[in-house]
Amino acid sequence: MKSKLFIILLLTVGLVFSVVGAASASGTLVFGSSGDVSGLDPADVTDGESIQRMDNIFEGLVEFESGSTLIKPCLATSWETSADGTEIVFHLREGVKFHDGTDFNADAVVFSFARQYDTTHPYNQYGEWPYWGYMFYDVDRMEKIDDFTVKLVLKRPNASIMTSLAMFTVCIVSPTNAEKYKEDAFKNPCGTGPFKFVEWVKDDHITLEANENYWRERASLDKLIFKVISDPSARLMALEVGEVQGIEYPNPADLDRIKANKDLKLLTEPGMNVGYMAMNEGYGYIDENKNGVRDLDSEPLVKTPGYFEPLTKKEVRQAINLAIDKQSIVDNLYMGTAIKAKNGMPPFMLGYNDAIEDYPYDPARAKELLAKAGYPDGFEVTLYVMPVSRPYMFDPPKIGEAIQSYLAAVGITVKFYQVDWGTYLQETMEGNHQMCLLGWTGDNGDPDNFMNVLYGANACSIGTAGNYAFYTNNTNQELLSAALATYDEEKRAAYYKKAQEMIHEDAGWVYLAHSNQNMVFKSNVNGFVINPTSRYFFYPVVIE
Amino acid sequence: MKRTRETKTHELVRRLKYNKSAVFGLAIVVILILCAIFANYIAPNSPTPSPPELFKALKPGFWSEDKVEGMPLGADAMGRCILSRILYGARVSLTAGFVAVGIAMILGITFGTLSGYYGGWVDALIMRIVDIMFAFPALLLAIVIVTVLGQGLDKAMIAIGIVYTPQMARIIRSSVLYIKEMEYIEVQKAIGSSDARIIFRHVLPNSIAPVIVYGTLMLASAILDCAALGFLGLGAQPPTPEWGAMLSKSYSYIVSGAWWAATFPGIAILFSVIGLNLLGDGLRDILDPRLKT
Amino acid sequence: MMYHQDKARRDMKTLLEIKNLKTHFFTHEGTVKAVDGVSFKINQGETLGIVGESGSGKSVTALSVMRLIPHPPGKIVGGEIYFEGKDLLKLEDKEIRKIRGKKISMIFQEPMTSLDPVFTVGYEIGEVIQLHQGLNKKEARKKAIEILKIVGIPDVEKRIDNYPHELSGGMRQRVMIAMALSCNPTLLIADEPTTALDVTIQAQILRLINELKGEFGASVMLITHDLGIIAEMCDNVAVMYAGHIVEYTDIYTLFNHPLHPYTKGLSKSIPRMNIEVEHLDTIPGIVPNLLDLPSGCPFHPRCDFSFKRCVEEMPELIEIENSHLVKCHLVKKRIRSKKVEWKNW
Amino acid sequence: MKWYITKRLFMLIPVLLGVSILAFSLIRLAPGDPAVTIAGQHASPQVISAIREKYGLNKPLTTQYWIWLKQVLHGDLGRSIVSNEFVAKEILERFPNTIELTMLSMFFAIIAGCIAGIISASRQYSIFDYSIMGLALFGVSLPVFWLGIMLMMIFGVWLRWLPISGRISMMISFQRITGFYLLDSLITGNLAAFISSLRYLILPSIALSTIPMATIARVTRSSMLEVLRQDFIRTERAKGLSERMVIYKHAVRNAMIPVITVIGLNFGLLLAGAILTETVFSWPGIGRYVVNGVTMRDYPVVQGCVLFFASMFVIVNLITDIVYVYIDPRIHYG
Amino acid sequence: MEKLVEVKNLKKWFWIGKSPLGKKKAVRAVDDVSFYVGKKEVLGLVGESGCGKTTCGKTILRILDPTEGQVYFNGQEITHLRKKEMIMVRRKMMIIYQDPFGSLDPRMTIGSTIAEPMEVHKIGSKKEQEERVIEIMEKVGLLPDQINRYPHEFSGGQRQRIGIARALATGPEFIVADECVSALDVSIQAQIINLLQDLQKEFGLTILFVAHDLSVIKHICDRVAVMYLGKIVEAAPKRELFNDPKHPYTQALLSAIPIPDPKFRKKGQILMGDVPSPVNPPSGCRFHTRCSYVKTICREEEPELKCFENNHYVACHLFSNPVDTNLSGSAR
Repeated sequence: MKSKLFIILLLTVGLVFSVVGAASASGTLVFGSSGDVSGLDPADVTDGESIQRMDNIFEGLVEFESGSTLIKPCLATSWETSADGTEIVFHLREGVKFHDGTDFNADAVVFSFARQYDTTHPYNQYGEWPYWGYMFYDVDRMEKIDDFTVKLVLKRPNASIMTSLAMFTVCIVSPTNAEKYKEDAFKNPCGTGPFKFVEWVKDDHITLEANENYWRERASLDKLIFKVISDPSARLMALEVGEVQGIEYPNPADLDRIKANKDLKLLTEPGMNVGYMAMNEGYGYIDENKNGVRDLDSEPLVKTPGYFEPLTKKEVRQAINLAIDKQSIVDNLYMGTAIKAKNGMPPFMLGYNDAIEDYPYDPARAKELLAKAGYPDGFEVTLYVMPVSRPYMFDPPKIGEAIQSYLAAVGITVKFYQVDWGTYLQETMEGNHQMCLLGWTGDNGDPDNFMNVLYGANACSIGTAGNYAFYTNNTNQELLSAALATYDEEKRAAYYKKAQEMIHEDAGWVYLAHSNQNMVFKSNVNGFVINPTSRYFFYPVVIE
Repeated sequence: MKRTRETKTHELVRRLKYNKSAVFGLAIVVILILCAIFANYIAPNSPTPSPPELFKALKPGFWSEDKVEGMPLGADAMGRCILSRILYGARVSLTAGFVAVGIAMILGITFGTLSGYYGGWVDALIMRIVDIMFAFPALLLAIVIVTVLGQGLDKAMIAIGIVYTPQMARIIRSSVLYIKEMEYIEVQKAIGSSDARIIFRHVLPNSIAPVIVYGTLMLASAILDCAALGFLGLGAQPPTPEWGAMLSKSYSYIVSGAWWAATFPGIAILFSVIGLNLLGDGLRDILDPRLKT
Repeated sequence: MMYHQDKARRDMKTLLEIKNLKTHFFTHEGTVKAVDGVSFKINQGETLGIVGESGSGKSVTALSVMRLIPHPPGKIVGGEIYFEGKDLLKLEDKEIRKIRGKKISMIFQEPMTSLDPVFTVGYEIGEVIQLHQGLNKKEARKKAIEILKIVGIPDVEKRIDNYPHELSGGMRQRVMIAMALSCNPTLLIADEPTTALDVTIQAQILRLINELKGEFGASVMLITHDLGIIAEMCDNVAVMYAGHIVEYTDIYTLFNHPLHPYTKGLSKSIPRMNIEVEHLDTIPGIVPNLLDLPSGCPFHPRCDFSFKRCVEEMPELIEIENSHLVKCHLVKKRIRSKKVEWKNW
Repeated sequence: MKWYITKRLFMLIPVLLGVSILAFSLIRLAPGDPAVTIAGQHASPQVISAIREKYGLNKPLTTQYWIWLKQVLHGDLGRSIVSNEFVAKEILERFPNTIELTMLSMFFAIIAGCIAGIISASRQYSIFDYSIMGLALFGVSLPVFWLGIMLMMIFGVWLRWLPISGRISMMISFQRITGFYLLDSLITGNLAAFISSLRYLILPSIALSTIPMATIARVTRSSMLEVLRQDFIRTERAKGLSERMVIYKHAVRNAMIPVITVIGLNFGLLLAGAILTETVFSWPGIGRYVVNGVTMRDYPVVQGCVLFFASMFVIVNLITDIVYVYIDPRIHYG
Repeated sequence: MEKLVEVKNLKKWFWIGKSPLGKKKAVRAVDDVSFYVGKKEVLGLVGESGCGKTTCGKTILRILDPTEGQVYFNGQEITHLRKKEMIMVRRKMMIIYQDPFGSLDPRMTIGSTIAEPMEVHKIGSKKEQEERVIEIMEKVGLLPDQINRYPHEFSGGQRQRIGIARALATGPEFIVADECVSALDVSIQAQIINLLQDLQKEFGLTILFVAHDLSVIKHICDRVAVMYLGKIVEAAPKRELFNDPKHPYTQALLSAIPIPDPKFRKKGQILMGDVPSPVNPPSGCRFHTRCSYVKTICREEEPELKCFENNHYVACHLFSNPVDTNLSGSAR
């Protein structure tokens, strides 16, 4: 009896400690991601986490070619643009069904668009629709022509509208689903994509499963799970022991180890991103008509909640730029997985101004400037520190601490403020911060998607801001608008270069780095392609 | 009696000598206090160098070929000397502990004495409040208080002080209840001493033993709880070299092989708490056998 | 009459014989010689009283017989204890356990704390019966009821399932006695059995012990500080002082012709119901600290008759007449007598 | 007995009321409009005004308290500011994980702690005693979060024996019924899920049980020594009982009485430890939930967790009180 | 004889069972007791444990507040005096305790312990107080150079001397000696008894001597009152009581005491049973449950304390012919 018990005990212990665990035979891919999503409505999110889930659930009228920013048909089979460039007619794909069984048709398309721009739309109240203001302010309306034909009407010609249409913001959602869940629709996403939503366990994981009725071939994966493992090392551990089959943002300190491991493969691509620290210059506007543009007459500048006297002074902002040794941060904290940034967009993009000379690391000069601005003894300032790692910023708390130490050297005391990612975005959009760490990954590869979204005065609207320094320079905005209105690339480049100079001089941002995108997969996972836009499409992925 | 006369202090010292573990505990505590006082003399580096020496980030200490000079215990993720941060951390932790326990003592002694000495509705009221506070795990209560007060080391100290107050109040109360029943207190009533005189001249001096004993033990848990709050990011904020906060910043690097950043601050906490526990246990054995549980 | 009693006793068989027992406690402060060379014996059917002040070593002597000295710090460092011919100190633990509670049983001073609070009295008594008599639970319970009736517990059927805290002090002491007698012991050690009780209850318990002693034919070793109880209960008395027996004699001699100055002083210093005096005689000084005993005779600092030799030399226990032993230099000086030879006794 | 339990239950009322007052005041003390706080940040003005109406936020505080209390008794703890989800629902989803973790840890702690304490006491001053008590001293002095990290480092990172974060392997399809993983996997006969969830449970529960284990060992030992010094132990020995009987029958039962109090109190320690352990091991329980709640200033979440933890603790103390009655016959008087 | 302390219908009940649901129950520790202590008299108050004798003593000193009844000191009613007024009385009455360990503050030197009552009552200057302390210490047999020592450095008997010295410091008229020799060893007990007797004579003290040991009471007291379950059952001058105990309880008590002389071995009646609980005392005469002479009336009616010849008071239905019926009611 006793010996039997002992054997059973031994067996249990053996089983429990067996490293093998459950074999990953099935078509399940668990992806270790750094943070949880803020919501699952494609039109109502801005963070990569949420977008990357939705890329697999939803589809838009058009989509990007894999690994590039070229457009190809998706839910629209073809389209025609009117001569003046203000009307585009889309012919929709027939026989597509949403995950809930609803038919995809013109009504669904109109619904997905109209709820964002039409304030009288019954579903308008359930979202903030933050991207609409950035990218689609030129859209007037979407009209149904017949069941499978729609017409997009623009207020004025916009060269980048087709790439914008490949964005998640205008993915088509199921109207019946939205009706069913109303304000909770964001928790119950329903699209036409290759994967269906199964469950979202907050702070833990999101499970998707293959859409059996997908209009293309069914995905190779049966199940796709996004598991939140916020700690990069724990994430790598989980990959190494086979808990997950792929991870994002590995700890740069671990890259050598990853390369040495035959069981793993490292994917690296230059990132279309920028990581920065923004300093709140103090003023924004309230976009009352929600047109995404600051109407100079009716929408005056008001103090942001995070208004902080010293940061309103250019000398101070320049001093802060001078006080931080970016090279050291890039070398030691990014560990060489990034290049030092001096401008607000990556160097390979159109209009990048390489002539600009970056602020050097010069604490002495910084102190002088501070004294000149009237703060010889420095001041205390609050820094919003991101709780999650992003492609453009690895381990923000560490970078925050580095900045804290550098600024301490010139007499500025930095206090940290940390909240969860969703709230973080919310609060920074509202301008609650004095300084914040943030960054940007391009959506469509157009410089406008950096310059206008991040640095334009129109993006200073309190509550939906993208310009986190609240750099409200209208001259600059005019340059950016002009760049968008013309199709002449040289002209555009010139406008952007000029704008970058102004931005550099104003010093509202400390640009830290443009980092490479690093992803690690088990070596038996094939087919994943890193996109410049940092969007994750798992449809082509195969586990062998 | 032929034996030489022995005062209480002599007796205490003699009994302390027999209690080896208490002596050991005392030694640790003394070392800890010395570290705290002289941190700026003995620490090889600044705990928060500014500008930072990022190039030293996560470099190992004396045990490795790759060691970073002048940092015997290696460097943390920010390239700061772990040993120096631990030494300065002693200052932070001890201060936090003493302040928290001090708050608990002042409040606890006041309420405990009132409750125990006067009894009746005063006692009932205070004890009900104590019961309610006891319905929360200490750390949770501290967290709740921090939620209201806001994060930071100063707030954490206050929170822990408040959290420990009911415990101290109960100890004092039971001690007062016990002493109150002693005949030498009854004599005071027979003589006609005033309540204040009885409390300050007789009751409190005789409650010193449990106060010292539990104060010491409480100091140990205050340091632990303070570190716990720091670990959760609710206590000391960066770049304060607080042991718990150091841990929370460093433990993600153990996978990358930088075990030292997470190991040493923990050992510092462990040893200071062991020291205080040993000392407290020893003092309990020596001062007041009645307190043994 | 005295003579006859003595004669009768001499013919009785010796039950317990203690020779030169030494029990010391080793503490941080030093060695406490709680019992330091004690010798006496108890015959079958006899009641021996051991009397002395606190710290004189009475209880330690009793516990040594039971081998219940807590170790550490206590230890029996020397001597022999012969019980029914066997030296108890040489027995294995297993063997001594067969004697404890069966042949030798003990009643303690504090009836309030001497019973396990979480078991019923029936269980407690049943346990010892089961252990030593091999009876099953049911039989043991029956036996327990019987014995509880004998010790005079009213309403036994109900009381047997009571917990100790539900009984009064007197009742608890009765339960203790019942437990002690349940296996018909040949020696009953009663360590201050009535000190914690009121006089009226004390009288009840003392009478009970006396009655049962006759009924069960046991010898009794009665430890007390109260000379009244000694007078009431005992045949022979040993007077202890600071770990030594200073006088050993029969009860009548003790009260009529005590020889040791301590015994004399003791009996004069108690207020008596039967005699009225204006002023009590007192023994000066205080009971000595066992850690710091005076040299020579431990009583010499308090003795009115002490002389040089008392300070220097420990007196021997000598037999003055039949069964009257005294440990005092004075006595030796006055009455020349031989040293006790236990074997000739 | 019945009366005793009723009495204890009645004595809970003021404590629970006090707890609720404390939880209630949390939101009022916190900065911001309580209506927005309760409704959640994403709520529309209509919802907010409905909340204001529902909770009577313009009425006096006492009225507000009663209204709020009624809502709580109906299971309405408001919505999380961050997730906009009902707090009660989120707590309900997470508490099985916390219960599983704490109960398993408590079980380990009681068994191992008591045995170690008893053996230690029965062999006082032996090598075994010294080593157990030395370990126990370490145990009570350990910061639980550091212990968790060290376990992770040794068994997870270096030896690769056990997983270091999460509740169950993501590779395993698993059907939730009660929310208790071990139980559910047994019900569904899913051995792989059972083993996997057990594997995930081991490190956190070792980390969590160490401190109460050490405390219980220490208390058991000193309680045993205390009992062994008592008069009745001498009586039992005088009866001729073997040392085994004396210790395991008489001493242990008596010694357990204070130990039970300590176990009850330690449960509080355990819950506090769970907050830390769950954070270290990314355990999807209430502890991590409340920490997130605090960092995000998600007051309704903190409030809900406070109520949850306090009620758990109160219930455990009630159970302790009831266990007393079975162990200590004297309690009838109390 | 002139009365120094007079007690009338004194009651002291302790409330137990404080639960919100349960009914309040009272321990009737002292239940309607009347007696007096004459000037320079030693009155022995004797009874078994729990009979209320100690409570009675403490209630007289107002260490405990009486539930009902009055206490007169020197003709002044002190039961309702306020704190400030009471202080003047307190210096005239003191207490000596049983436990020589518990009654001294372990953290005070014996000098300050003895001086404490003087400090409280602001008698004399610091120096005068010190002189007085040394004087008293010599009186009670302590060496003046021990003045700065702490209680733990003394033996039990010496501590009892310190307690006595403290009680004498303010020059009191009345002392309650609460079992003050019970905890001492026999040889030490005699020393303390003698000391008390000497001091009583020297200072003309009035003493209420509370004890359970009848032989000590007999030795030291002038008059004796016997208590049973919160009541006085018999009170008489010493010889009268010991030679002619009337109440069956007193008789039983006397016969229960073992006499240290084998010639006096008892063969007589022994009182059976236990003392009933003071929470729920028996109806009628409280002794009836154990009395061998019990009659029907004993169960129903409570006997009054009546005075017989030779100042001998008895509360028993067996004796129904008091000498002076006028005194009944508030017997003394």
